[in-house]
Amino acid sequence: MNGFNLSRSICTRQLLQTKRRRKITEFEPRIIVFACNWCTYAAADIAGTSRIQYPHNVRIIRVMCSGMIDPIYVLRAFERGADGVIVAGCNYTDCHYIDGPVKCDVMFEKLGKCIHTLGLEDERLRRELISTSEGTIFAKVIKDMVNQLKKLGPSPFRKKVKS
Amino acid sequence: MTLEDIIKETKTYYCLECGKCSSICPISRHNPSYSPRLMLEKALNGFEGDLINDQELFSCLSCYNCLLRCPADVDYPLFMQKVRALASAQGKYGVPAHSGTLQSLMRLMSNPAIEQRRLEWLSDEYRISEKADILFFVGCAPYFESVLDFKTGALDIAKDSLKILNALGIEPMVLADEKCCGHDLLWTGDVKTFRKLAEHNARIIKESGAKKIIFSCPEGYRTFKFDYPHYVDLDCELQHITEFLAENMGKGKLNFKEAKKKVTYQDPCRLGRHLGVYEQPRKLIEAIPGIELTEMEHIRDESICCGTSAWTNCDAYSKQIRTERLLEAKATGAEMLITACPKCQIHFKCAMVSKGEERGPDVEMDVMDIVNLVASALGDNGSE
Amino acid sequence: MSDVRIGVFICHCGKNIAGVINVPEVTEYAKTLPNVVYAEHNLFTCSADGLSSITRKIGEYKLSRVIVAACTPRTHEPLFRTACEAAGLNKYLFEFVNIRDQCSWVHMQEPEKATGKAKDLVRMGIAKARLLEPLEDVEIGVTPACLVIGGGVAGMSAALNLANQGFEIYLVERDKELGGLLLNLNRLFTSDSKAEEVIVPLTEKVKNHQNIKVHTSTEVKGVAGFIGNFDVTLDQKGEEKKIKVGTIIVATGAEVLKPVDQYGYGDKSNVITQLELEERLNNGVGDEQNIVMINCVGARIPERQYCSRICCMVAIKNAVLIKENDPRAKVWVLHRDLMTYGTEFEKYYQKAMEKGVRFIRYSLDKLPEIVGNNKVKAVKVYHQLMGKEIVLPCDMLVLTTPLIPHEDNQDISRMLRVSLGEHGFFLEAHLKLQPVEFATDSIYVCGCARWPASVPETISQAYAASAKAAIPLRRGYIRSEGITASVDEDKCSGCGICVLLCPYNAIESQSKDGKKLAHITTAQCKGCGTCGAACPSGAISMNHFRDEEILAQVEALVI
Amino acid sequence: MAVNNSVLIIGGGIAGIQSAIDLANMGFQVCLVEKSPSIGGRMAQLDKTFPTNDCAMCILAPKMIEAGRHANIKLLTYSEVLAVDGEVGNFKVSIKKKARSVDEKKCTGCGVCVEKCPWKVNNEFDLNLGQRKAIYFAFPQTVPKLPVIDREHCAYFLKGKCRACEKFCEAGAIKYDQEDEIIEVEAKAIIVAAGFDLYDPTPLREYGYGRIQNVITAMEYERLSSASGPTAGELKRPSDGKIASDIAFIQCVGSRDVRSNRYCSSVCCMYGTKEAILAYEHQPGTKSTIFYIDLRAVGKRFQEYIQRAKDEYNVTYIRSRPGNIELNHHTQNPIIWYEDTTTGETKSLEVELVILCQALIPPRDIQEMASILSIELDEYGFVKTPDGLSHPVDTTRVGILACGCVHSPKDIPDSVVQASAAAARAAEILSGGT
Repeated sequence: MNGFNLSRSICTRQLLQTKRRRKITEFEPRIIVFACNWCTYAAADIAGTSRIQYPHNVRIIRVMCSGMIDPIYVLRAFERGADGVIVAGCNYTDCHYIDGPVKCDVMFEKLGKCIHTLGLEDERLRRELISTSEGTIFAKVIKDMVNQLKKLGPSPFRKKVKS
Repeated sequence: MTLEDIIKETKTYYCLECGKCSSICPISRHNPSYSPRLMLEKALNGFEGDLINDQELFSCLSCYNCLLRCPADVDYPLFMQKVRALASAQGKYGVPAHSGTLQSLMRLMSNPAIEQRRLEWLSDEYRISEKADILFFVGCAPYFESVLDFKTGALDIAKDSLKILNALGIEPMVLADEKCCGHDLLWTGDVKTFRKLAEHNARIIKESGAKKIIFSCPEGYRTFKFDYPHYVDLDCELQHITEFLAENMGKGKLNFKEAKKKVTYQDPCRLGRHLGVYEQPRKLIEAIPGIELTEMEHIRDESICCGTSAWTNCDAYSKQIRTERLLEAKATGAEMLITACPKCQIHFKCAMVSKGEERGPDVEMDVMDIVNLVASALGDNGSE
Repeated sequence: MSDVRIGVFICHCGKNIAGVINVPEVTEYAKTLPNVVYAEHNLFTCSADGLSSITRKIGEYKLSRVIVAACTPRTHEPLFRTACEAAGLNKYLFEFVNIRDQCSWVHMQEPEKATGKAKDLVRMGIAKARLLEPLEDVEIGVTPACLVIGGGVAGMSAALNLANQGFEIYLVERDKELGGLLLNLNRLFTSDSKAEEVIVPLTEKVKNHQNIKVHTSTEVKGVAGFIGNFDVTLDQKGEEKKIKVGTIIVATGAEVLKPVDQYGYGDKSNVITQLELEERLNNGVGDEQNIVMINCVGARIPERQYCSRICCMVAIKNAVLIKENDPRAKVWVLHRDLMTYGTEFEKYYQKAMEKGVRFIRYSLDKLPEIVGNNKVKAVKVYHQLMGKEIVLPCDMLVLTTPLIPHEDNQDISRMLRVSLGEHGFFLEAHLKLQPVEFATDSIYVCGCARWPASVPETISQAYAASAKAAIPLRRGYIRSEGITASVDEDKCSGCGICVLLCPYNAIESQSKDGKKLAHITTAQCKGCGTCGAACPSGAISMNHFRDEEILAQVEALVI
Repeated sequence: MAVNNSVLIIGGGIAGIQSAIDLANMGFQVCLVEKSPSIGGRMAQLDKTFPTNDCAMCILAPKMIEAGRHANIKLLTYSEVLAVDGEVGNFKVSIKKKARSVDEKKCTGCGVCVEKCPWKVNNEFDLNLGQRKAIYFAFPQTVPKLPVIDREHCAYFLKGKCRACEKFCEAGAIKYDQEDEIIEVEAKAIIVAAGFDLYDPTPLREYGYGRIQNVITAMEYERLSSASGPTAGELKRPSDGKIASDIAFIQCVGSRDVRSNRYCSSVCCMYGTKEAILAYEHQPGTKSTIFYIDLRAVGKRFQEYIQRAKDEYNVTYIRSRPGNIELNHHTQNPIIWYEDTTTGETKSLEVELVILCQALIPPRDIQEMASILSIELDEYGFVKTPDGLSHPVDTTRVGILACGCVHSPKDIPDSVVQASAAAARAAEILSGGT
């Protein structure tokens, strides 16, 4: 009897372990969103108040304006193993600081080139204009990005970080 | 009276187009295409022709369901009454029941030349007076018996009414040349004849010196109370016999013998929703020892009409309405359905008679007027 | 940094958060993180006891940083900051973590994942909090004067109210005379009193008020300066005038849509708008016997989805006036829904029905059609219930058109740095609770500039705006947040890039002991941080969002 | 509290709170009188607000607390105005402060008393759908955070025994012998922000409220839908606790009807839509049908909200006013009879739950209040404005202003606007104008 119990418990343990392993192997991309306080961050809140469901993989970092986003923020995110980064803010018309998005675009264009040269897939870096009421759009963007990244697999830098 | 005047008088212009009237109209329930609101819309948008030529113009039961529920204060029944007058002026009368015999009788009656023999049923079993304060208005009962091909029991209502009044020691007047109150003509638009009848009745009642008129028929009562004032002046106290009895049961010597029966009660549209008499009939029924009153699902101001009014447009839908009502009555487990209006009784009985042909659901059940019930329960000393 | 003592407060928000996220688990997790000396969770951290708990715990545990993980900083940050201040902790040592709007509410189906995410967010918040620095709010004096843009009933009511409170008002009107849209109106619902009975006395009071300086035929050309202290340039027929004000009320109203090429407007002589009808009624003319009105012309359509709120009443009022003037006249109002909301309007609608005005419903998929060549002779409208077309004789067709925003709202919004909403009306700070305020302090909006409104509603909003304006004017100061950029003069190379970039001209190059250095006028800085991002020598940092602070959050992404 | 330069505000709902905060921020002294134990008013009972779906408490709570903490605002909750003498510039007001049976100075609001109290009573804040204790907080975020003993249900006051709350209160704040106080207040102006009551649909028998279990009112629905409500936010229908997935809303219940109130209640079309959207959010797929006469969506973003309800939240609008509601005895489902007003056909619709969008009516004690303040009311019982046009927040008595729904039914933004407007008028009066 005892033996039976024992062997049984062993089986279950193994079963559990394989289960766990399977969990680990299932790739969950990590996304960082730099969101401006007035539009995109608010849109994310609206997505919440409207209970629009989207994947959990995203972590939002609030900045006052997309115009204040320094390239280093993005690069560091990749260094630290982010699989994708979204730089998001107001539309050009409704920036709280008049022309933040334009400045952001300038920065982004340069940044994009670097990422490209580094040999990182272009899809891993996105520029989005999402204004206050657009909770649905915010959710949609996240969904797309997650699907894309799941296809792409983990960021090469992420592997580096892990090792 | 023009359509515009009617719209003003009945406050039709208030219509919010909400459709509440249709959704509680007993006709609409069975005939979804019938919409009281549509009638109003036609009027409001000046489609007088369509309105007057609409067969369904005469389908309305003037049951007052819509009037009691209308959020916009539109008097649809009155609207019907008035528009039908317009229609009849152009020879439109809807579809008279019994090939219009009754309407024609009423018109004939209005002829001053004729001398009716409407009291031949009076035997000396009943005590009446030449002169008295109280007048009993017999109504059309004497005619119904001879027109309809089944026992209506209408005349018994008249008889029993006298029996009960006598039992209370009251010997009322009954008028030999009383004429139809005109209710049905008014509601089918024949205002001209209605006026004649009203004037006649008013005149002879004045001459009789009656102070109070008692009706066993709610239609007469309603017509005298609400319609006559617009055409004649007659200053008399009016009461339905149930009101009168409920008031005087205690006095006099109305003592009942035990009558074991389970009954249910049909509020007639006119006695109920029109005149607001709900309690007295119930009080009467419950006063009779051994009688158990079990109510139907729809009672008082939510009661369902017997399906036809003014002897017109008595169609399949009317039949469905009364069939449904009878089933509701049977569902209470009562052995007998008590009504307080000869017409209700006639229509329910009719529904059972005609049951033979197309076998609908079994709606057989005893129907009796409340007056007959009370009379039958009177102790012997009652009719001394 | 070892001396940093962090307290973490995690909110259930009833079930809003706790229904999805395992709050106790997150709390326990927070306790394990460096520098965290205390963590608790509350049913409602924003409730009075939640807040007092924060205040108490700061004392008990000598907390030098406070983190609340709850809803969103956009609504609740000020509240928790005051709780910190109450315990003498600088409010900028508080950090907000959003685990409701951006976590529990958007991952309802996957509680474990949500809980995991909440932990990450808390960890990231803590990482930032370690580096937070105390900041001081700047208190700015307020010029005790108010600029009211727009001399309609809204502007005049606001001006008068503030003037009566003793403040100096500059009332600027683009047109020759005060009065705005009401000048073109005949009578006003629901009292039916003449428009001038409202406008004339109001105008007199305004003109004769010692505290009000009226500038007609004048436009606002430029607005410099910053909250509480605006330098406004007025342009009166070419000649410029400079004024200083502390607050600004936008009361520029709206205009009535001209329904060009609709229902024959423009080419058929007897097709007019309600506004044009008002003028005709004013002059007492009009012998037309059959008048048809069509509501929602250019409103509640895909291109212009909104309902302009007051048009139904305008139509009904004019219909009633026509009937009162000539009871034989026939008036039909073709509508899609009658917006006679409230007590007064519904009663007025009944009055119209009593007077014989007839209402017919039409729907977008079957629009009314006009019959006639150079004049409209009849209007065909499909009656759904009757299932057929009704042909209405028509001597005059009146089109009810919506109020639309002025085109120059764009310019004003740019000048004042306030935003416009979807349809081009001004966008308030919060639709429910800040209806007459802008996101920017000391600038307010009222009347039809914000959204179509009846006269009483407009006056209410005007008073509301003046109440808001009166607050800084009475206080004499505005406290502005410490979240602004600052220059480290040792690092500054004086390149001047920031000077060019700053959207508010808050930065200027100043010579300081021989060096050209960037100098920031803090009160004027709105804290967008662009300068910081652009500064090549890393001399400018955007307080509360310094690179280190943001990078710390990034770093904390993975353990 | 004989403070000069002060304003008395009657009613602690969102309107009263906003007026109070504005005046206080201007530097005036404000006395805010609320008859219930906490400020917050009707808005506190709501789950979400249209058209933003902000959670009502989320945006209200900060304001309640600001009002509760403001140095210039004196809160008198659980208090009623008894008499008003004097005139504009110097009103003398006497206020009855009802006994909470709790010492405000000692109580910490910890809530142990509530926890330990053994006596359960229906909670009127939840429209008696849930229960509270005999000593209670009406809801979690009350301001002030002070419990109150409901003397009609407290065993100590009924039978003279129990005293559990007293036993467990470490602060020793329970005061059974506390008595009502009369407080005299001086004010230069008065703002009436008494809000509204809700129409009780019982008289409209055709709709079966009270007879058919699964016919409920809109406010009952709000409480069911609210996370802090009696069902913790689950939309369980009364008859069997089943979560209704097919529901109907009936508009104009107690409004636009000669038999109840003829006026339009302004907000029902929108809150009905909001509740339908909430139902879908609680249970995706939920089907809602809204019966209306005119769809009155006149505010900012309202039309868009309606469109969204149709497109994304499975909401159907039927232009019709149902005639009556019958009961399917087997399923306990209400059956709605209505006319399809596009065809004139009479139809019936069976749903699992019916919500009656009840009208906003004047506060039930408005007559009394009006006579105390000697102000006039309009034919419906709402506070009357002098000319209905150019003095939107005045009353017929100089120095007494009114704002919010006590004037006529209106939504939250309009109430807030009027609240600030009344504050501005008060400031004008206090500055010597009228």
